[in-house]
Order: sequence, then C-alpha cells, then structure tokens
Amino acid sequence: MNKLAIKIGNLTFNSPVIAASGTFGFGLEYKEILNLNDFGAIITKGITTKRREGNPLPRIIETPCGLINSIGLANPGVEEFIKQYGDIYKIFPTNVIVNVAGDNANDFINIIKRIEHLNVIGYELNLSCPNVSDGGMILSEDPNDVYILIKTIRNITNKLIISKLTPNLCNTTELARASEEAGCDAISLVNTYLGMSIDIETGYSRIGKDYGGYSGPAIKPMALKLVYDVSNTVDIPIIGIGGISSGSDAIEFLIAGASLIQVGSIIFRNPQIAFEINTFIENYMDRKSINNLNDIIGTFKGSI
Amino acid sequence: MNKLAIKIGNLTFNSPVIAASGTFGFGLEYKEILNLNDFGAIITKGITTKRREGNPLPRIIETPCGLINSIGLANPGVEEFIKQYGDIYKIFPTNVIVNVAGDNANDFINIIKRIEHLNVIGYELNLSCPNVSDGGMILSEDPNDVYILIKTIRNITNKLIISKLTPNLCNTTELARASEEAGCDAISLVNTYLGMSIDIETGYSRIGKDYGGYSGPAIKPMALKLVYDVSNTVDIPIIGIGGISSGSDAIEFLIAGASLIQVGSIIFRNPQIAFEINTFIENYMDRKSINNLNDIIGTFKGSI
Amino acid sequence: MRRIKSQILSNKRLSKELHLITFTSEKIEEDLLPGNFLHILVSSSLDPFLRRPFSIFDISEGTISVLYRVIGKGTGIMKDLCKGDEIDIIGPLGNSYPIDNSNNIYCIAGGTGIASIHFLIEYIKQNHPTKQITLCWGTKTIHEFILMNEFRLISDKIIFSTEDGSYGNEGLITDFLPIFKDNSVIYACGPDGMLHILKKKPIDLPMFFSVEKRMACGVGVCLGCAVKMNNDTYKYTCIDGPVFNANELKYE
Amino acid sequence: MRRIKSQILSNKRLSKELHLITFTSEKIEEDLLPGNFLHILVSSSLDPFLRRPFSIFDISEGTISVLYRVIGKGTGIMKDLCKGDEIDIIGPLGNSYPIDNSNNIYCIAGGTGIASIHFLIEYIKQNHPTKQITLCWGTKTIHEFILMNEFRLISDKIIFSTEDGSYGNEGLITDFLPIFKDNSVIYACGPDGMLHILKKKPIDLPMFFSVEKRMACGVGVCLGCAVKMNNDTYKYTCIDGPVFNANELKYE
Ligand SMILES: Cc1cc2nc3c(=O)[nH]c(=O)nc-3n(C[C@H](O)[C@H](O)[C@H](O)COP(=O)(O)OP(=O)(O)OC[C@H]3O[C@@H](n4cnc5c(N)ncnc54)[C@H](O)[C@@H]3O)c2cc1C
Ligand SMILES: Cc1cc2nc3c(=O)[nH]c(=O)nc-3n(C[C@H](O)[C@H](O)[C@H](O)COP(=O)(O)OP(=O)(O)OC[C@H]3O[C@@H](n4cnc5c(N)ncnc54)[C@H](O)[C@@H]3O)c2cc1C
Ligand SMILES: Cc1cc2nc3c(=O)[nH]c(=O)nc-3n(C[C@H](O)[C@H](O)[C@H](O)COP(=O)(O)O)c2cc1C
Ligand SMILES: Cc1cc2nc3c(=O)[nH]c(=O)nc-3n(C[C@H](O)[C@H](O)[C@H](O)COP(=O)(O)O)c2cc1C
Ligand code: FES
Ligand code: FES
Repeated sequence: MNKLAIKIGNLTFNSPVIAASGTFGFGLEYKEILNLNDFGAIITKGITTKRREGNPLPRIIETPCGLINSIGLANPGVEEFIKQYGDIYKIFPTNVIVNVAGDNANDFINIIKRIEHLNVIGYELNLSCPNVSDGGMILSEDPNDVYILIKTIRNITNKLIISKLTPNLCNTTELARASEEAGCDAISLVNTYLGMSIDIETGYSRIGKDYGGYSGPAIKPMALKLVYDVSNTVDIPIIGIGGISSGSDAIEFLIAGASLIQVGSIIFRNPQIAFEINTFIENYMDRKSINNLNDIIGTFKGSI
Repeated sequence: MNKLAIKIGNLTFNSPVIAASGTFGFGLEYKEILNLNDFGAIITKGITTKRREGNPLPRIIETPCGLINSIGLANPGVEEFIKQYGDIYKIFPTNVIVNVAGDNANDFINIIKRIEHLNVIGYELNLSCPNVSDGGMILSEDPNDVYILIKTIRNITNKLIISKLTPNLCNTTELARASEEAGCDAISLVNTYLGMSIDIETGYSRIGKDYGGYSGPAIKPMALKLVYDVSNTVDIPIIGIGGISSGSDAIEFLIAGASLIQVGSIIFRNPQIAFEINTFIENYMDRKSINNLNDIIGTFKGSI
Repeated sequence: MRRIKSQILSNKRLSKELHLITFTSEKIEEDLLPGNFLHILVSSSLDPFLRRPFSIFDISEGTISVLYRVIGKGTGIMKDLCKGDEIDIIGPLGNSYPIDNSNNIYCIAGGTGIASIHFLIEYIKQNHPTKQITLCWGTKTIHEFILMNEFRLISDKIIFSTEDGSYGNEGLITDFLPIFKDNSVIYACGPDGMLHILKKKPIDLPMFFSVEKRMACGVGVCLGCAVKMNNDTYKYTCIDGPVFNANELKYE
Repeated sequence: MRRIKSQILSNKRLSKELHLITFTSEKIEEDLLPGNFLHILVSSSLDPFLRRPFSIFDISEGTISVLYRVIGKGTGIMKDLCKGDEIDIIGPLGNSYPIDNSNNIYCIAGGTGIASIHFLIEYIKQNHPTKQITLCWGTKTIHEFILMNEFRLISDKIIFSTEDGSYGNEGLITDFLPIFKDNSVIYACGPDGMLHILKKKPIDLPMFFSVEKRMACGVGVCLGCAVKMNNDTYKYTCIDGPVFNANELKYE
C-alpha cells in the first residue's frame, strides 16, 4: 500500500501534495523534468468564461523569500481550454482539478456546466483572486453569497467542490463554515496576501497594478496559523497552502490540520518539490512508525 | 540645515528613522556601537502597570527572512521603569517615546499619568500586542473603544499620542480614522502579524504559545500596502513599520505615505541600520535634488 | 529541458561589472541553440528566491559559459562562486534565432546582449561558413568590450560604439548602423531602449529581437514574462521567445 | 562591545560535524574573557535573518577561533566560508566564568560545550598556573574528541566518555564524574540535558553553568533568551549569562 495515499470522500490522492493553481500551468509544461504522479493532483490556472489577456507589465517581482504577482488571471477562456486540454486530461497521469474564476455566480455555474464532462475530479473555486478588480473579492466577502454560490454549484455537480479562500479578509472562518454548510467538499487556503512594492527611482509601482498577490516562504507562518484556525472551525478537509518549500513545511501544515497541501511559488525554484516532499514524508513516517497519513493530520499539541 | 529633519506638530525629529518598541530595549543597550541620535526617536519596550515576567520559553524562532516572537510584554512595570530610566531620559541624546500597553483604558490612563513628568516627547499606545491573551487585542477591535480611549488620553496630556495598530484586523483604516478623530497625533503601523511554527518532531509549537508575532523583511510588502491604505484615509502623519531593512525600504514607506519610519527586527541583525538609512536617504535626496523630506512623502504614482 | 546540478569550472571577472562563468553541462550543451537560455539557481538560501535567466555565451564539449553583469542579489552571489561550487540549472529553455537563407548577417548587440550574439555568431560560422557576419556592438565604455580578439576572429566586420566615446563611435550603436545589403537578416539583443529605437527605424529586412523580461518559472506556467504583441495580445518570453520577430512586438 | 568586519583566516573541518574557524579580531580579543560569546552574521542574504551566537574557543594576538557544529542554515553557510571571506561580528557579549580562590577546577563539557571550556582552561593555566584542572569531557562518539593532544597538554587530568563507548567510558559524562575534592569549583557547559542532570546531583560545591538559548539581539533588548530562575522570574542569557550560578537556575 502507498503510505502517502489519502482519501477525500471516495477520491484517492496518491500523495498529499498538489500543484497550486497558477504555478503549474495546465499540467504539461514541466513534464520533461518531473513525474506528474508525484502530485496527488494538479490544479489548473484559473479559468474564466472569456479569454483574458491579463494585467499590464511587469507581472512578477521578487521580494525577500517571496514574490508579488499581478498576473490578472490571464487564461484562454473556458472554450479554448476545453479544446486544448479536454483530450489531454482523458489520459492524464494524476488527478486534475480545474480552478474556476468567475466574476459572479453565473460565471461559475456556466463554466462548471461547460467542463462537467471533462475527465477532471473537481473544481477549486477561486473566491479570492486579488488581481482582478471586478473579480472574486466582492463575491467572496459575504458568507451568505458564498453559501448560495456553493449550494447552487452543488446542485449541478457531484464532483469535488473546493472553496479557495483569501487570507485578506478577517472572516475566513465564517466563509469556511458557510462553504461547509453549503455542501462544499474541502476548503483550500490561503490564496495570496495583498502586497506592494515601489520603485524608489520612479515612484511607480514595481508591478503593473498598485498592488499584487504576495506568496512564497515569507507567508508561511501566517498561512499556517490560518489553516490551523479554519481546521478548528470546519469538519471538511482542509488543503493547506502558503509558502510550503520543504517536506518539513508540508508536515507542519498536516499537523496544523490540513489533509492535503499545495505547493505554489516554490515550483518555480524547485519543480521537483513534490518528489522531495513525498520522500521526506515517507522517511518521517518510517522513522516515527506512522502508517497512515491521517495519524499526522491535526495532531498539533499546542505549546509545551 | 539637516535635510533629514522632519516635524510632527511642533516636535522635530532629526531623522525619520525611529527604533521600534521591543527591539531597542530602553535605549542604552546598543549605545557602545551606535550614535543614539542617528535615530529621530527611540521607542521603549511596552510598559504595563505591573511588572510582567513574559511568556514561557522559547520566545524567539527564526523563519525565512523573519522571526516569530512570543515575548509577552516582559517589562519591569511602570514604577520600576520610572526609577530606572526617569533620570537617564533627562539627558538622552534623542527623543524618547514610551510604548504603553494597557489591559484596559484605566491602565493606559494610569500609566500615562505616572510618566507624564518624564522627559519623553510622547506615548505610543500599543493597541495590538498579539502576545497577551487579556491584552490590547480586545480593546483595539472596536473603533468606538479606540476613539474613547484616545479622547480620554488627549484630555490628560499635550504630548504626542501615537496610536499603534495591528495588521491582524480588517478594520485598520476605521481604527486609524477613529484615532484621528479622537485627537491622536500620528498612527504607527504595523505591529506584528500572527504567525505559527510547529516542531514536526514533537508536534508542539516552536514557541511558548500556540502562535506569536511575525516580523522582519518577510512582512514588508503587506505592511507597505497597509501604510499606503491608511495614509489615504487619515490626514495625521503615519509612522511606517514592517520589515524595513534598508534605505531603499525606508524610502518606499515614505513614498507610500509614511512621514517617519520605524526599524524593528533588522536592528538585531544590523544595529547600525539607522545610520545606513540616513546616509542612503541623504544621497538619494542629493541625487534627486530633493531638499525636504516632505517632497518624498506620499508621492506614490500608482502603476505605470 | 533538463534539470542538472552543475559544477563551476571557472568564474572570471572580465571588466568592472562583467564576469564569465563556465560550468559542467551534463550534455545539455548538445541541445543548445543560439538564443536559448538557462534558468539558474545560484544559492540554496531562500533569499534570493527565484532562479535567474541567462543566455548562453559559449559551449564546448561538456561545458557551458555564461557572460553576466553583476547588478543585484543573484549576480552578486554568482560572482563569489568558486571552482567546485554547485549551481542548479534548468535548460535549455526558450526558442532560438531563426536562421534563414540570407547571405548577410547583421548582429546588433548592446550591453550583455553580446552574450547570446556571441553564441549566435559562433554557431553561424560553424554551420554556415559562407555567410558574412557584421557585428554592431555598443557599450557604455571601452572596458565592456571583452574578448575583442575572439570577436574579431569570428566576425567579418565589427562596428563599435561607446556612450562615452572611449572607443569606436561615440553614442548609441543604433546611430552607427551600416547600410544594410540586400539578402540580409538582422539579429538584435540588448536593452529595451535599443530594441525600441531599432524597431522604429525604417528597415525593410527580416529582423529578430531577443528580449529580456522578469521571469519566475521560465517554462510557461506563471505567465509573468508577458510581452505585448502588435495586436495587443501577450506572448511569453520564456516559451514564445526570447527571440521574436520585430514586426510582432509592440513598443509604446 | 564592538561591531567589526572580520576576515576569515582559516576554516577547518575537524570531524564529521565539528569545524574550527579562525578570523581576524580587530583587537576585540583583548577584551575577551572565558564564557563571553560573539554574535556572528554569516551571510548578507536575509535568509538566514538573525546572527548566531558562538562561544570563544581560542584567542591569540589579532585572531579569534570558534569551534562550531554544523546543524542548520547558519552553520551550513559558515562551513563553506573561505579564507578571505568576511563575517560581521558583534562582541564581546555576555558575562564570563567567575574565577574564585579554589585550588581545584572541574570542567565538565558536553558536545560543543567544549568550546568555551577550552578557552576557560587556557585562561586559567595562564593566569592561575597553580590551579589543578580536571576536564570531564563527554561526546557521542570518539571522533568528536578533537585536538586531544592540546587538551592533554593544558589539563591536569581528563575523564572521557562517549555515548557509544567508542572511547573512554561508555555513557553520559555525568555518570563518570570524579569524587570532587574540597576547595573546588565546577564549571559546566553542554546541552540542557547534561546541565539538568548535574543540577539534580547532590553536589555541595560552587557550580556554574554556561547555557544556550535562542537569541535575536544578543544584547538584552529583545527579551528572547529568557532563562527561568528558581524564584520563577526570568533572567536573560545574553546579558545576565550565559554563565549562571547553578543554584539560581530552575529545571522543570
Ligand atoms: C532570456 C534572458 C536572457 C538573459 N541573458 C543574460 C545574459 O546572458 N547575461 C546577463 O548578464 N544578463 C542576462 N539576462 C538578464 C539577467 O537575467 C538579469 O541580469 C539577472 O536576473 C539579474 O539578477 P540579480 O539577482 O543580480 O538582480 P536583481 O535586481 O536582484 O533581481 C531581482 C529580480 O529581477 C529580475 N531581473 C533583474 N534584471 C532583469 C533583466 N534584465 N531581465 C530579466 N529579469 C531581470 C531577476 O531575475 C530577479 O527576479 C537575461 C534575461 C533574460 C530574460
Ligand atoms: C551563548 C551561546 C554560545 C554558543 N556557543 C557555541 C559554540 O561555541 N559552538 C557551537 O557549535 N554552538 C554554539 N552555540 C549554539 C549555536 O548558536 C547554534 O548551534 C547555532 O546558532 C545554530 O545555527 P544554525 O543556523 O546552524 O541552526 P538553525 O537550526 O538553522 O538555527 C535556527 C535558529 O535557532 C537558533 N539555534 C539553533 N540551535 C541553537 C542553540 N543550541 N543555541 C542557541 N540558538 C540556537 C539559531 O541561532 C537560529 O536563530 C552557542 C549558543 C549560545 C546561546
Ligand atoms: C504567479 C501566480 C499565479 C497564480 N494564479 C492563481 C490562479 O489563477 N488561481 C488561484 O486560485 N490562485 C492563484 N495563485 C495563488 C496560488 O495558487 C497560491 O494560493 C499562492 O501562491 C500561495 O501559495 P505559495 O506561497 O505556495 O505560492 C497564483 C500564484 C502565483 C504565484
Ligand atoms: C522581539 C519583539 C518585541 C516586540 N515588542 C513590542 C512591544 O513591546 N510593543 C509594541 O508595540 N511592539 C512590539 N514589537 C513590534 C515591533 O515594534 C514592530 O511593530 C514589528 O516588529 C514590525 O516591525 P519589523 O518588521 O521592523 O520588526 C516587538 C517586536 C519584536 C520582534
Ligand atoms: S517566466 Fe513564467 S511564463 Fe515565462
Ligand atoms: S538575545 Fe535578545 S535579550 Fe537576549
């Protein structure tokens, strides 16, 4: 048996490590240098109804131990996505989850209806992209709206519904609870933090918008805290995200209460991170005589 | 004339660089290796009515580009503070500001009344320490409470009142506005972010509490964003804090709208940071033919 | 595309800011074409966090050389690497300069743009020895003309310019271009400003630019390295480029 | 207390994990006493962010040596430093081992605790040559007994123990302590576990422990390096220590 396997409902993930949306394209880009099934699943770039060119340049700026992005959900739109990847996903080596980004509830529903026939195990609802002014942020602020949105989506699909939350609102736990009550299967968090960087020579923003989404190891301590808080609030599985850059980081999130974890920015630096995390967790389990990942999840003991 | 000088009301700071509370003790500890008047002011460790021993160990844990602390406001208490430092501050080489940490409004008022006779230019109200369970956090959540607190303090002192805000609430701008309306002289932000770190070998927190306060370069992009937001909300001066580790970082905060800045965690690494920032800003002003710091403050131009 | 751990063989300072680093290639060099780049992780510290993209300056059996200018954190660390140290490399990445039937090759290089141009000239000399190569090379000052003898050997003609007039023509290289012959192609690599000026010139020849944009992934997943096309859509430097047909590009 | 930029003179591996680094001292060594520590910044990268505290192993005119075990990020970088590289040092910091009138000195060292004990023994031999020094030295395994000849030279007697029995007594050094003579003082430096065991022993002699706690500032401003005292108050390793009277300390 694969020690790293973990189940969510009736779905099996052969590793708790998932490639985060926006950091792994549509799954094929890195295929020459890694095994796709080192990942329990990969999550696509956020898909919108229409093609989006994305935000003005520059879109990426490095900061100490992290980066700020202002991609602006550049993507080919749902129809082109289906054309390009529908067949590829029929025989994909690991689970595929589509990250769906709607401007409003109708968008979410339309996109999901259009891709429901694809061989993907579920949808991660991007309720939180900081980079689109008319985007998720508004929709995602109110637990009632989130409840209604997810309830409606629940009515049209039996696939996995994952609610992806932002760390930039203070009602994360309420949004998580609303998601759970509406029938959501899992919560993933965190999306990027709001961050800014100024070019002191020109006085302009160093990215194409006034601010962008901040990610990478720098956000880990805060993301871990939020995952812990939310895991104490809901009973559905949590997918922990935020600055994970090593096997040890991944285990911290499991201990804090995450059932699965996502790796994002670190992929740019170390595309083989999933393999490394898997190996690390396996050794850790051997060393500690743990046979089941579930025996790690949520075992945080507090302070000594 | 000193190019770096900046005025707040009728007070002059000979540099915009201030030593942040909790990272510079009571002002004498580093005196052998730096000039105290490289700082426009120094802010003391938070003072409470009674002596506090502080939190259980460990209290400091390094993270990538930052650290998490769980000091728990260890301090000698206001009476001992007066005894030990009252005379020293009579002839201190730069401005002294006392960071005041109350559990409730009475505490704040009692402490300030007791130290009002000292040769200090003002008080920074710690409305936001994450490390004391019965502490500021509760008091500081509601803009009304903050308004009443500051209004009351305004009645007992003509010295500088600075409201120090936490980044962990989502109503920072409202708290800033309430502070301003109550007659506060300046807003300082940010205090530390909530962060967690788990020892995967034991399952326990790596600090003496479940979580602590996160600071250092890792928090800079977020702190800068918040300073920018608040500077667009209030008219009183902002003191920018959060991960500043270079002259360039300091100027970013000035451009974003801060009139002064504080250096915190970086002091542990580079105690001479104030001198370095001063030199950097002076060269920057020369190079750009800027004669007055005010011509930098709040000049952010947005995205290109 | 492969990922290798590469050993530094040498790391030399050639001028105030320019350095040449040579490292083992684990056979990656066999797949390299002029224009391709490598994505290099220079340190195991998380600061700097991202890889750095660099063009190929030169290859030989088992080794690759990169010419780099020290400008920030990453290159600051690079310059201190010693023989025997390890770096982590992903490559080859990106497309390459398209080589057509033209007899006359004009290479226009500004600053470190000379790196990919060097590899290009060497490649053409080796694979298309009858082609005539003119190199137009502009720098800030004389000291940045590194390895001049070698360039003289592989180019048929060189036009030099320096901004401070310390060598060759004084001014920008774009002001001293030769009269282009028919049956020619132009390859240019250099700062955005130089490419912008070139693009505005009424040149009626096929012209290809190698561009530099900030990158996170280098492989097309992050969508960070966008370049604006004439029709206001974006292409990506790392997978659609770094070499673009100048016609396609939009400069505003 | 001063802050200096120091040049590495040598950096040698003495065993699998133990290294000895020697650097220029800019006269700081003149103020150093056994027990003092230095706060060292090993890299200009912001990761690792903090300085690292190290005891003094040895001094000579113009140089200081530190014995260190490679355990994490900071010491991982330290071991790769080469002759000529620069490190940034603040020191001397902390208090020192108090030297009284006792004729017999018992030094108990575990692991890298041997570093400050080495300096202490040398110091006593030089300044109080009539005192009799017994070194009780415990390690995990034989290879960690570094520079043994030198220790034999400066100590009057040495008791060895290794956890794996590969040299000296098998077990913890606290199980092989000699019968202490009257008119003696005990100095101990080593892991918390060792000090804990020592503290519980019914030893009726003055006993001083040098302790290790995580530090941010090293000078008393951050209040991070707290140590619990018997009366449930805290003192601070960096300014009140690192050497404490064992009586004062609370072990729970
Ligand atoms: C396809 C390609 C090929 C290149 N070839 C060469 C070459 O052969 N020789 C050479 O010296 N330089 C080359 N560059 C530029 C080189 O990547 C940068 O100089 C380098 O990344 C700077 O890193 P730093 O850490 O020293 O600078 P920092 O300023 O500290 O870097 C901060 C961030 O900005 C990015 N960045 C800074 N300048 C540039 C730039 N000009 N282009 C892209 N990203 C940048 C860095 O990668 C990093 O993410 C190339 C760039 C690209 C895109
Ligand atoms: C007063 C004093 C004297 C010391 N003298 C020596 C010595 O002579 N030789 C030697 O090898 N070690 C000594 N140590 C321990 C040494 O400071 C740590 O081994 C070192 O900081 C580890 O750094 P790292 O980056 O490799 O480890 P990491 O685990 O990456 O460090 C992470 C953080 O934990 C801190 N840390 C880790 N272990 C310790 C520890 N044991 N004590 C204090 N902080 C720690 C680091 O400083 C850093 O802040 C001393 C510690 C103190 C407090
Ligand atoms: C370049 C980039 C693009 C991203 N695009 C998306 C996206 O399209 N949809 C989404 O839900 N999250 C997106 N994210 C957020 C990541 O999925 C992840 O939540 C975040 O980066 C935090 O994780 P990390 O610190 O491991 O990177 C993006 C992140 C980056 C860095
Ligand atoms: C060890 C430590 C102790 C602190 N103690 C206090 C305190 O007593 N009162 C307070 O208002 N802020 C305290 N702070 C917060 C700092 O003043 C500052 O707001 C924060 O560290 C962010 O700035 P930085 O990233 O530059 O460190 C403390 C921070 C640290 C790291
Ligand atoms: S660098 Fe990521 S898409 Fe080009
Ligand atoms: S390390 Fe900061 S008080 Fe001791």
